[in-house]
Amino acid sequence: MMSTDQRLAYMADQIARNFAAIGHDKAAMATADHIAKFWDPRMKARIAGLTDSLGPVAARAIAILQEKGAPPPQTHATEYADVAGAGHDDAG
Amino acid sequence: MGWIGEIDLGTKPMPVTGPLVSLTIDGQPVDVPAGTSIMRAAALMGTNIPKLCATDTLESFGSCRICLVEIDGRAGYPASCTTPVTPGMVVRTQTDKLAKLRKGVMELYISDHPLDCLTCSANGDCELQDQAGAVGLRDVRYGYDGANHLDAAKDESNPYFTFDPAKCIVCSRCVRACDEVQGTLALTVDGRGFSSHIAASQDEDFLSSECVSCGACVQACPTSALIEKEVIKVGTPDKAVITTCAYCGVGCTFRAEMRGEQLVRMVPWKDGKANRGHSCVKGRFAWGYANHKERILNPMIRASVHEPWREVSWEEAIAHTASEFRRIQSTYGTRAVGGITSSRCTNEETFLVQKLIRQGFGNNNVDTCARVCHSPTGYGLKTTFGTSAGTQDFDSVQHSDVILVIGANPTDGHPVFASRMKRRLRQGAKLIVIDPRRTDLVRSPHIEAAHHLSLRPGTNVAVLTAMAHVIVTEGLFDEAYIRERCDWDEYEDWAAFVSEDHRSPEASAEITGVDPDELRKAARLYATGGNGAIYYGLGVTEHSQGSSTVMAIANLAMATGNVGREGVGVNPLRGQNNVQGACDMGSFPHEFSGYRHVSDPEARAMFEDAWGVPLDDEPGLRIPNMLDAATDGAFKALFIQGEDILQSDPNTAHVAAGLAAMECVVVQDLFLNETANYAHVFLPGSTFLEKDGTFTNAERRIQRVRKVMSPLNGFADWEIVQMVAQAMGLGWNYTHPSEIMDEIAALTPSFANVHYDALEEHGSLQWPATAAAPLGTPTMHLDGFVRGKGRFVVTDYVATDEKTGPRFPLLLTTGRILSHYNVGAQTRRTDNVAWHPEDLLEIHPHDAENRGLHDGQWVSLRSRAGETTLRALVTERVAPGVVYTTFHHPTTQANVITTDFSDWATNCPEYKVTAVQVSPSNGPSDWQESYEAQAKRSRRIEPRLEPAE
Amino acid sequence: MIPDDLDTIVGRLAERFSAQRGALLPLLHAIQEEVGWVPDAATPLGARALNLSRAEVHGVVTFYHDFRREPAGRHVVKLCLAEACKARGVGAIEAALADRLGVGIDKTRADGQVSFEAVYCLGLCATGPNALVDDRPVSRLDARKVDRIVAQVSA
Amino acid sequence: MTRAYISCDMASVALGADDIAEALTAAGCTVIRTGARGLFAIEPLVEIETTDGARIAYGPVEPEDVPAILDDTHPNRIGDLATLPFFAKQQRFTFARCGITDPLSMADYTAHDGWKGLAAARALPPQAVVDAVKASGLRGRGGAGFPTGIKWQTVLDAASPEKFIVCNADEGDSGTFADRMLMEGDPYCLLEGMAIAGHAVGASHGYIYVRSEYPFAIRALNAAIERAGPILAPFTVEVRVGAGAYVCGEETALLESIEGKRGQVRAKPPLPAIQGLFGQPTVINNVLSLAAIPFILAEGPERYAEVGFSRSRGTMPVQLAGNVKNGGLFEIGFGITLGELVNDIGGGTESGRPVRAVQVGGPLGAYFPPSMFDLAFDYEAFAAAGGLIGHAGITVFDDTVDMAAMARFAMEFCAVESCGKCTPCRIGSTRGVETLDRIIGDRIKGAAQREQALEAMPQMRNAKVKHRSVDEEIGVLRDLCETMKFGSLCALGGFTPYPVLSALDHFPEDFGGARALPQAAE
Repeated sequence: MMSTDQRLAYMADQIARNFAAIGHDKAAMATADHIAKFWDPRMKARIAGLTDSLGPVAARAIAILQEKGAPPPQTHATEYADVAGAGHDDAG
Repeated sequence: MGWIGEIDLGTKPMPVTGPLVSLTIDGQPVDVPAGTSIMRAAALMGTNIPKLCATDTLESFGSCRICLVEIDGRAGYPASCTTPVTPGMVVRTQTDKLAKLRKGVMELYISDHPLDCLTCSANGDCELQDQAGAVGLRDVRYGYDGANHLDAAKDESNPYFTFDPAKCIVCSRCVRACDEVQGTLALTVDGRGFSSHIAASQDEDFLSSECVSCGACVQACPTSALIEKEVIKVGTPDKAVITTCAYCGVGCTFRAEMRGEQLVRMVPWKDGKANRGHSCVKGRFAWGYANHKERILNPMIRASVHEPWREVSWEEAIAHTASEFRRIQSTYGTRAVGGITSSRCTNEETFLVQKLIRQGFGNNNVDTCARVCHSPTGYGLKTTFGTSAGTQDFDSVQHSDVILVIGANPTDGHPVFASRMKRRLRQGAKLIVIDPRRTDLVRSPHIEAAHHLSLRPGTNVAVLTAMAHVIVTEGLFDEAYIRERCDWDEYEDWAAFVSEDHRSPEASAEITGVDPDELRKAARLYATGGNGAIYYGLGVTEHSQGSSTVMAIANLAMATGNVGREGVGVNPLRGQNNVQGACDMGSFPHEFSGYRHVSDPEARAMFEDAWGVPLDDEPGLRIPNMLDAATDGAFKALFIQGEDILQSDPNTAHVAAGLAAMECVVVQDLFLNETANYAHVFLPGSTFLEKDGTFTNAERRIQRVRKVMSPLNGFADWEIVQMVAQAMGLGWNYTHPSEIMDEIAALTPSFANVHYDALEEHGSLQWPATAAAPLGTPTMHLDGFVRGKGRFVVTDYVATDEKTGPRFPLLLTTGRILSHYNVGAQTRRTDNVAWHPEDLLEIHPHDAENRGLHDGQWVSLRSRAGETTLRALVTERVAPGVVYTTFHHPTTQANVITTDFSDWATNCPEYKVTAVQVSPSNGPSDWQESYEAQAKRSRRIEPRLEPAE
Repeated sequence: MIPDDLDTIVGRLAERFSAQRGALLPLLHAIQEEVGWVPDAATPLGARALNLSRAEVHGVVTFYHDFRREPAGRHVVKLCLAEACKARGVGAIEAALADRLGVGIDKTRADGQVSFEAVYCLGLCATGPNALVDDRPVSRLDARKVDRIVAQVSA
Repeated sequence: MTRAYISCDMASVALGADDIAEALTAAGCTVIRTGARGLFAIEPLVEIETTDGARIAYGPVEPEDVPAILDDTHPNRIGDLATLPFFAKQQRFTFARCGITDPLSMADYTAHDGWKGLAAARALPPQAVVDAVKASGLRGRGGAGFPTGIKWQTVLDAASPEKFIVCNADEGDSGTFADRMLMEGDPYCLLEGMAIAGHAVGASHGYIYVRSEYPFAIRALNAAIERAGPILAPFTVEVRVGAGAYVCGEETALLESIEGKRGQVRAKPPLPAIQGLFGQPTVINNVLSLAAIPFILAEGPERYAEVGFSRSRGTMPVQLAGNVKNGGLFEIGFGITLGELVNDIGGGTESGRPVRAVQVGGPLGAYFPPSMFDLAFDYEAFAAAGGLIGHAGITVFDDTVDMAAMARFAMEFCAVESCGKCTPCRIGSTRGVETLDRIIGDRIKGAAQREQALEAMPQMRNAKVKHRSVDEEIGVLRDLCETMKFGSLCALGGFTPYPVLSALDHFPEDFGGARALPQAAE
């Protein structure tokens, strides 16, 4: 059973691994964008303290969040309908 | 028996309304589409020509011969059901000669039919009875002691309907329904001539035959030969309410036929746009759970999960719930509480639960069970198409030329849609199946997959990328389509990516275990075979690369121009009746209803104005994260409506630990489910038969659920949530679900035109239903992707970390069976257990042999996460090295085996890949025993002592 | 009576007709040819081989009178009872054979020695009464030929 | 080496032809097996070839007569068969080769104008071939009498990538054996006809649906298909064997049977010519219709059309059967009278007793008394007389026949062979047998007072309690016949009333009751 820290680190690395195909820098930005849009504040705070146990892309992503905050949407997934936008959805 | 109060026009409508033909029937002019039968033309002008073998859901057959008519200039007496109209035809439906012939035929029928109309279960609802009256039969001159079938034995093996051959007139409507509507062909006529009689399979009883108990034959039967047991018990129903089934994502519409408030039978509605008059065993018959004795009808609370439940009044339970949440928030902080919405409750109820959490609790800790099924669909399709709902409606399959089914077993999971798919396949469409198991679609009567790619579980992305490799490198992509509708630069990156040598079918064969030549043929067929439609299910989403697989699917569809018209598309077969609706209503922690992110100031402002409270702008916790936070002591209270995460979510031990660490778990459900073992408050819920509301099915169709009987527990679920909200000081005062839908429409753009009066008028609406598309959107992305260009996304195969090895050499994948639904809470409390009383472990003969296992033996199933025992079923349906089971029965604790691994983007659990070992067992595992003991202890109830006020 | 390798037999025979469309009747004929009759156990095997439902195959087996669902007698006498043979006196021949063979029409004798079956027309309508005795045609049946048949089927 | 010709036809073998062939071989002759000549009174028949190629016929003969045959002293010497009136009066267009050639010898077939029709057809565009068939006036020889040319035109006009030619060889009518004789005696003729049809309508594959009761024909056809393969190409043919269902002689039940299903009759439309076998446009013709085609293309439609009577053009191979002296196959142009066929050519009954009735057109055909023997053999004439030609089988009965029993057998046959789909036939045939049992029962036992227990119960106050007289039972039978005739889905139930009503009308005395007035069986 993974502890919460291990799970958060594993989640961040897993996201990074799946973005890896688009190149290191883009992958880091996409990972940062993903975490910003989908993680609860406490999880985001907690992962900040675990960068040394992360892979390069994930660690770079957390650094981006620390320094510049959430990046602009990197994929459709994190682009959201504006208040009156109809027809778009992110049905789970 | 057929439909009460519904007209039967006798023959099917013409598929495409061609030019109108005008003719004269009984002196009256009538105009009908070319090809329409005389019978239907007459029925449309109110003349009901006598008929028995004809019904408007089946092809005309021409066997009973009482629908004969006279036509000027034509010899003889043609049957009106099998004679199409021709211009200028002059028809007479009633002459002395016709009357005599009809009476002659009826005299023959009744010479071999019991004369017990008044005690017959179809009395008053029997077409033979009606027609005998219509033709004026007064005497059977053959007498009654000639050869007959009156002593034929009744077959009562099926729990839901009886087959009484003595009442059968051999019109074959049942045989034809099992062939044309359901596609199982389990019925035939046995023998010929006078001895012809209807038989299931090899003249055996229905239950042991090939019959899947869908009820189409019972519905088609004109007499009481095939009739629901409930009708035999209660009598014929006298009124009907149109409602929507609460089981799978197909969203079949039914006529709930009743006497007073007593439900007599559920009959599929001919005008239902998702099911077109068809049903499966669950929706049609398995509704008995609604008044099952195990239903909890009184609220209960307890201080600790180790104490028995204490029945209390509603006021006390509600007040206790509200105060507990307030107490815990003040002690542990606003974000220490949360809730889970149900994908089985109505849109209105789901909306209220997330409103209770956001407005009442002030945080975004809300999630739904879509998390564990189609959340990757949302992420994947949104990333590629810009929107993440299925692109087609179910009717679209009628226009498909190539159907690709990946990671889905529709004949079990979505049986009514599977029947419609089979009908198209039998018309000549080609089928490709990508699945580790030999599902029924791979080969079953009249159905055979052109290609079955039997891949190793967990290698979907590798297979789909290899197919992309073939399509790109062999120049089979639709360049014009891509340039017009997609982002060409992204396509070129993607094309280069998939074209690399090590992503060819040959190179990836070693990972996927799929024959490269077979894969190439499948790819070529999909790309060049005409309208290509992809249907997929949890076999795609419940992987560590679930989202990547969905994107890989979308890439294939875009590369071959298969999005944006009828007959094509990417279609998630959503598991539950309202999982689409639950997501639309904002059940995810990071967005409001209509998919606006909580961090979006404008969207948030709209909700804040409507609800009069500041709202949290940060995403909340997902279910696995709630459980982690609970074990860390930071998450203390959970409100769960209509969900059983202890049984349905992976890694049961982890879920149990999380729940045990909470101080107040509130469960709102019909029965004491497994999660209730760790609950402190139980609020009895209501079934779909006991409330008004709407469900949204897998094709985005919003359909009405209508109240059939008053709730046994006293309140509809939305009323209970309202009471909790009011107890927490939120000023809710909804009097009817339509008001909740009005609020949803006001706050959710894609639901702008969705109101109950619109639903009443159109029967159903497929969102987006906006000013631009007031009647809804059957097919999406018609003239281009809704949000700009389709995006190709590079999806690289990343092997799952769930590795097989010497300790765990086999791969377990899980799924569902026709007779049961999700965790079986409802279906286990119906007669459906007759088909599947226990979960079984399917194992290949080789794997069984070298473990000394034989069919039916108790085996131990172990993974890194835990161990359980169940019985083995030795079958070649699974490939060597792969084992399979279902999770319908809590005793098997199947999810104690599944691990923590999940989809990288949405945390959808990796149910489909678990490394396991199977060995002979010597009885239930320790976990099972300790679990049973705890569950038994926790289900004790102390009834209320004070007199009922 | 049912060969224990029935599944391999049906598999082999089905393979022979796999290229033919509507191969069920040829397959059932081939099974009856080799096994002597069409055991109920052959129905699921045939259904799986031709990808039909068991009900469909059962419906066909029970429709056609040629397909036997029980083993035939060691000898089979098929006597034509159609109009042309009736005009040439088959009634008397039927009575004689039934009496001498000790079995009624459309039945198999209890000891399994002979099956006595009606057939409607063998196409020998100018030389009746006619019969097929173990698939060999015999015409202008008379008392003498009845004796010969009874002797032949008693062996 | 003396060359001896003896038939291998199933009827000849049943009469001992094989033993004679063996004896001839033992006696040093070269024996050539041929089809049957078609006159069974003189079988077993042997023809010895003389030095100048003529053939001297001897029949009937026994194996032990071989020496007498070889030294030309046999008492049953006939000499040149052509001189026999039975053969001299015939116009053998379709059966010209049958009995003369070795059925499987390609050389024999070619030597007797074989493949001329196919070559002629293949030299013409499809429409021209169809026009020739139309011009010949050929009508369906199976019994329906539908103009073959028009049927082919419909299939030619139907656009489809795949079309079929189906030969209906389910000859199940009692009293008919022409199909069998042709398939066994001259199989290439049928195959040639089918290949021409394939060329004419654009079909590349053909099926011959042969009833399982014809084992000899099945063997002959399969052997012929194998040998004629190259010359038939690109047209291919396969034999499909029936399985004991008379109803599969009905064209749509036949298609269902080839498709591997229960032989249940389909409702029409769609017509098989538009949507037939496996849903594709299909030509379905009887053996004799297809076998007539080679002659029409080889000799020209006019030669065929000039023979015949009013709208029935060409020849019809009539089959004389039952209690008839000269039973066999007599191919003659339409128009000959029933009496000429039965008495002059058939020679009356074999029993020597007077002819009392003849059934024309198999078990679904009407019975005719001698008083109607002036009827011309023509589709329309027979229809007008309340009967039908069918497959041109004539079954002769002498005065020992019990027409009520024959009427009962007509219902019994329908009950045994009914496909069970439509109510008038499925239930009607069984009720017909029961009603006739009561009529025959009353006739023999006298009008016993028969009270049915159920009908006598007070609850059944609407049911007639008192026993019905024979005339009333006959009234019920006539009503049933009307229901079956106009209500049934196909000719099995639809035509069963022909024998029943004709027996009732022409032979009322056999049914007891007051002499029923002959009603036109409309």
